[in-house]
Amino acid sequence: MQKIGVFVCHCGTNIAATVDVLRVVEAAAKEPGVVHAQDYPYMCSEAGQALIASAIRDKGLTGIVVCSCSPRMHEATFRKCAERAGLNPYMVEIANIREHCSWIHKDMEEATQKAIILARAAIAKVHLNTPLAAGHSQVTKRALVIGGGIAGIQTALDIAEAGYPVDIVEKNPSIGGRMAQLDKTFPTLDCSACILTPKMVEAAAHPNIRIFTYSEVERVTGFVGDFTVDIRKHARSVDMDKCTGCGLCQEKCPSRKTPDEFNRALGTRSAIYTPFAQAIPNVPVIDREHCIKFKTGKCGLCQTVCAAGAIDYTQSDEIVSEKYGAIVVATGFDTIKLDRFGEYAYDQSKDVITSLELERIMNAAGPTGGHLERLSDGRMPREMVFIQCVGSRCSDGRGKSYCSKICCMYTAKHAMLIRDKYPDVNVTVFYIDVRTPGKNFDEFYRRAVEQYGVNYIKGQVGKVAPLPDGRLRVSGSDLIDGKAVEITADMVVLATAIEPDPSARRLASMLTASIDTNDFLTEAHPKLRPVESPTAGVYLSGVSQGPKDIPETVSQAGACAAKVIGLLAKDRLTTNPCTAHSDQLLCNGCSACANVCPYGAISYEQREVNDHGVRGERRIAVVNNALCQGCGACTVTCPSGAMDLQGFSNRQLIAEVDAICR
Amino acid sequence: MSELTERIMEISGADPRKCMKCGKCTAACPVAGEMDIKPHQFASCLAKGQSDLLLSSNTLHKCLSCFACVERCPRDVRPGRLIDAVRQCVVRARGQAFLTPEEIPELLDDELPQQLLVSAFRRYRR
Amino acid sequence: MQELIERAKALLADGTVSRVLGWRATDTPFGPEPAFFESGEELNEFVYNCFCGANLSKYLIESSALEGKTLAFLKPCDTYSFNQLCKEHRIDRGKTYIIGVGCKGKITVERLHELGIKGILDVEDAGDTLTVKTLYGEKSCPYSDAMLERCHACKGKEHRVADEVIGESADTTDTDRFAKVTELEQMTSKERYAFFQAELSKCIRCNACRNVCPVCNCRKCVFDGNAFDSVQKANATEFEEKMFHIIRAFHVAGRCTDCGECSRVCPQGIPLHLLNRKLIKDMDAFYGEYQAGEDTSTVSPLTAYTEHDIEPEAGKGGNE
Amino acid sequence: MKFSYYPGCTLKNKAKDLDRYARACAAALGIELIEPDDWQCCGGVYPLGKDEIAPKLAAVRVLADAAEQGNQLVTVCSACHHVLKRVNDDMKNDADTRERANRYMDLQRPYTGQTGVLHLLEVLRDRVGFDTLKEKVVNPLTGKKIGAYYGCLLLRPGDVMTLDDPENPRVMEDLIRALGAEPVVYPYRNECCGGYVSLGDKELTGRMCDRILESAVGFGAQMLLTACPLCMYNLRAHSDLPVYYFTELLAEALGVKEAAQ
Amino acid sequence: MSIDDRDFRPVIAAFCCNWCSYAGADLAGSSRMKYPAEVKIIRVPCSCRVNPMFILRTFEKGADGVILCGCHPGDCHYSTGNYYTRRRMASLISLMEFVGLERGRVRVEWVSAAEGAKFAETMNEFVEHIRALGKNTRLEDLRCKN
Repeated sequence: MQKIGVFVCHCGTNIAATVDVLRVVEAAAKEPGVVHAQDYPYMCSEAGQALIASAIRDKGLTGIVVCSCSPRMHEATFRKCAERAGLNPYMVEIANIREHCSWIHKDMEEATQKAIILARAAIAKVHLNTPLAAGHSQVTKRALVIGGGIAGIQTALDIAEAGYPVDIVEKNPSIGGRMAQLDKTFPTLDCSACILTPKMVEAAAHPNIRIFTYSEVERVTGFVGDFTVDIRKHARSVDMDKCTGCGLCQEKCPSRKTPDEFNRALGTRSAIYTPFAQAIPNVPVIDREHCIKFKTGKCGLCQTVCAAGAIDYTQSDEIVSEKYGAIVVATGFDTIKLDRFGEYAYDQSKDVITSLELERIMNAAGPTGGHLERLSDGRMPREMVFIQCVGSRCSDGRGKSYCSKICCMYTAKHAMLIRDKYPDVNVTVFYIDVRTPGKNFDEFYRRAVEQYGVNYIKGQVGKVAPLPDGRLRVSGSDLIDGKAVEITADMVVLATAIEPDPSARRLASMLTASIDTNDFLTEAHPKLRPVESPTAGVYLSGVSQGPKDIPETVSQAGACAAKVIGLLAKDRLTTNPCTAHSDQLLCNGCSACANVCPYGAISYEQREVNDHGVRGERRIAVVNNALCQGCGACTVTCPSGAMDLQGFSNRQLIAEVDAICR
Repeated sequence: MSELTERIMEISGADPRKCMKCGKCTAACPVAGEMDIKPHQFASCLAKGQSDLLLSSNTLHKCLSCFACVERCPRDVRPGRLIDAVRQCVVRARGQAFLTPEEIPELLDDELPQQLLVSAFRRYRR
Repeated sequence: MQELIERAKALLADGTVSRVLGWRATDTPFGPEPAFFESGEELNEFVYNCFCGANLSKYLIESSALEGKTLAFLKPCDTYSFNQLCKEHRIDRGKTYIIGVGCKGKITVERLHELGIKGILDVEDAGDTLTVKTLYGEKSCPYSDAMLERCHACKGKEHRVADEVIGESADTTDTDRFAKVTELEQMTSKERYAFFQAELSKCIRCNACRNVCPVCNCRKCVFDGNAFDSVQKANATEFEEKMFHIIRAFHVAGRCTDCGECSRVCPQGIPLHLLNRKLIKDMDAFYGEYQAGEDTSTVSPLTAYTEHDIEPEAGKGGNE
Repeated sequence: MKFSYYPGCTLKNKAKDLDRYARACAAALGIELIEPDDWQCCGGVYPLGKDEIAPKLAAVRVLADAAEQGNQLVTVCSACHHVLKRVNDDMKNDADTRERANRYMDLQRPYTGQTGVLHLLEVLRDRVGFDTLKEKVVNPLTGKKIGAYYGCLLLRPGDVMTLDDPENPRVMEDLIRALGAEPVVYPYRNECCGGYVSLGDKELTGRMCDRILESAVGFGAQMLLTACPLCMYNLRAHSDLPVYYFTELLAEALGVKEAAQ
Repeated sequence: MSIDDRDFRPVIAAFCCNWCSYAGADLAGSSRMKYPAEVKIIRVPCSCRVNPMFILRTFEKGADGVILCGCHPGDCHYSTGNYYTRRRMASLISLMEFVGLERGRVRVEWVSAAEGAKFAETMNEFVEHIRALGKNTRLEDLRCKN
């Protein structure tokens, strides 16, 4: 019989306000095997833990139940506490009487009754707990960063600086990401390229950093400290070692009509191309879909002009398999498609553009050479209208329910830059709210209004109607005046909602990292563990976790790097001992369990088994504890009940069921 | 919440508390200029529980039920439904009709389609 | 039958096999039972007739552990169970020699009783009809009227596996095997409850179903151990029987070949196969047709998945 | 192809053209339209109140009748189409409406929204196909620049009507193209014409129609096309531009116009 | 109607996977959403850990409803666990209905760690449904009543 101690936490008033803690203590004390029961205001505090430790020592407890907050919060705390007091940490069970009880119920009687039942279930379970010993696993001291934008670059640089090797995988031909597409950055109006390209160069030159561009993650196996990742390097058709980056091939390429992704398809590019002048690596790729050589077999001009002999039409995709201890997701964002917002006429007029397109138009290296002009006729606009929250804060299913966070600030930036450069252009911004939390942010927005005379109208736009003369009639509302207003504009800029890059979903599946309903990766704790995914060894950097601007992205990238460095600095990790094991007396050797094991952790052995004196050779399932992650799929597939899961055994779970139904 | 507000929410099946006060309904409304209380103010009045203000609004009879506001509302508040629900409350309570049967013949012409009459009757009285 | 005996004797004699698994006559003419024969002499007791419904596959589990090969006579439907057991590594194919025997459907004396034929002394198979000698004189009935339930839903005349085949087989399907399941689905939930309560409460927990079922072959049944705190107890309530049968049906789901042995041997006449057929019908509908034992490689639907499987929603078990 | 066909009250009266040409075109395209024996007016407007059951019953009757026949239900009038599709959506997705309507109706079999409601435009696009239609055109309307006028009822609310993109539709433009003419896309084609307000306030509907017409003419339309008798009435009252029912031009292109008259 | 029936408080067990649904329940709690106290949660590593025997056992011991919650298919922490759950439970639910259990006493719902609101909503709905069904007389083991 176990000697069990029960510790009931008040959590200040979080629990005690709705659960009569003393009655829980009383009820628990009456349960069989319980030799000690007490309450304390904050069980997780040092004093609370000291109480637990001394009870373990003084009363020789063999198992403890802590009735407190969610085990996801403090299970580890109490396990460590037990361990320090000489009790096996897996002899600890938590009854979640806060998140699952006191916080969801109002009635004291009801909540107290439920808390007692939850305590009983935990007591019933701990009766069947057995001491478990955690194993150890090695840490591969190398990190993988998926995504080569500012988030990925910064994270990689910080990890590399700490002395660990890092690989960056970027799906585009160059690193740089969205930030490379921006013209200026708020709130200080630095030129985006001027502050980004030095970091790109630094990453490329860093001895600890390897960059795989034009590459994608194909497969991930393994677990924290020991991931194996297959990276598909798409065929570049250009030999990276030979290419000198002279650019002659791009100049001579006769296929020039491909929409230029980097310029948001506002211009065109050649089939052999580098996305932008400062690309890293400065080695072009051949877009085989549009290359005449690949389409018809005729051409080969680039090969002819390449003095270095770097063009290689025979290259094929290459899979690189590499081991990593930690993986960082920094896959960034894209703007949403506007096909469900026909009222803004984005598909009906060339002069209705997204803000990201405006960035390219304003950029000296962009399709208009940095000159503000209408894409329909090249004329300078006189009247510009910016529309905020296009697809953001939209809960009707057409857009995104969240605030995209960056639009208020970049719109103020755009308005300011335009008014500064072209004082004759009238700028009107339709807004619902102007959101400027951040250092010097509100001051920045106010400057746009007070110093640059940007006309802010509180109200949303209901329709943008192209007029026969090529202008655009913007019908909006002015909520301060309480009326509908109309502005005839030359150009309309939509602050389009941002969404996680579409690759995030597939990647999250491969990493078994969870994503939320909007496809943003979920953090392990929204406040306390914001850069870690709930999946050990997977970390989050940049907008893949949620909308954020550049200063915030860079801070988060640093935080993420710190977490990765913390992991890589360890020589070994303790493994989860809650793994499956097979009872050789019960095992039929039928292979059903191996069929469902996602980790390939189950193999079969011919083994001589002594079954109550009868010896015989049997085919027996054997679990590799280093590979098993403890999901339990095998235990249910096993018809004979030979397969069981430590820590969540059949009998433990049934004991909980019985306690709840009692 | 007043009984009237509650009834309006029940009849409309729309929730004015979802409104984030962006004004897109008014911006999208082709007859907003004619209305004494604009569509966005409808949602706002209801959310504040000032539904009685709405009972005498001309908006009840100006709204065309063209659903532009319903289609474009980013928060699924469906202002057109709210307006119609207020109108329903008015006609149900007093049997009040915007047009009386006596007034109608002089408004008719030869080309007028049945559909117009039927719709107008449905809208203007019960 | 003589041909089977001769062939078995020859294979024993030339050392190809060390024993023969077949049917032996018992004191009743209607109940030949499975038996191992180790010599030509013993084989004189071998029988194969219209009463040899018993599925021999399961006995090959025990003989797989013995020295030498075992010759087994399998009817077409038995070969499905055989394959399933090979798939589960319970039978070593290399230690078997399979002779597929012809089958035109097997009969049971219980069916004759149900037909109102009493005092049966002997039954003579006269092709399409049966001649039954009774205390009250000679009677006859169509062969198919006396057939086992499972033969009306025959899996076909092909042997899925055999080293050689002796004799002709016929496909005796003349009903939709899911007809009864569909009929139950059409009933109200309450009616179905009453039906199963009435049927399952007849269970005396004799374990005949479990013992005969080819895929119920666990070294130790979960109902005999305490891994789930479910030690075998006397049947205290009908619920327990229901639980036993539901769990049993679930444990064999995706593995059950629908051989019908469970219902055939049930001394209480409980139509246990209905539970298995419901599971088979559902799995066929949800994940595409699957026949356990058709081969030795396809995995069961319950240990496979696709990304777009149907959701586990209410309403698929039958009317409310 | 066989459908139940609901003409609606206006088509038996002021909008006879819309109906007559629709029938002729359907026949020419091998579509069988079966008019139920005794239908009632759908009510003209969809009752927005969640608790209004009685005004929906006429529509439910027609829908249930089509279900009994095992047919999908086709309409050509925008207003009828709007009412039928939305009531059907309620019968399918709103348990309260479904339950109460069925209680009132006392049908042989309960009606649960199983009838597919189609506008003739949808039939042309999805069932006949504009490519097939194009092949059947004998008098292509070559050289005509036609603006499609959708109005409000045909498209909105988009999630229920599902006829086309409610903000940037193209089904009528594709039809115009299939008939050999040139579609004129203009942004006000989905803005309301003023509807029944014209009964009391002709000035207001005038202003609304003016904006639509100004936009259409500005982009080069020589004539307008509509599916709604009320839009037709309002537009004609305020425009010099000829306005046609889409079925009339369709009949003309298919060479069945004369016969229909 | 007996006194018990009038004041019927069902016994409901909710098996929740540690990574998504249990966390979703935590989120419902920390967001102070309300759902009935009848729901008692049992933590399992993955929905695929839930043996049909547990579910039957729960009924045997007098539960009136059992709900199993896991990550959304495709988002399983263990990649594939809930795919198996989905198949097993589809068959189990159908079989339970087949032998006469009322519709909806066993339910499966996918709730992610971010869906606190969905968790609370699901539980409210489920308890409501079980209350409407009434006591589980069809599968309860009578011996367990004192």
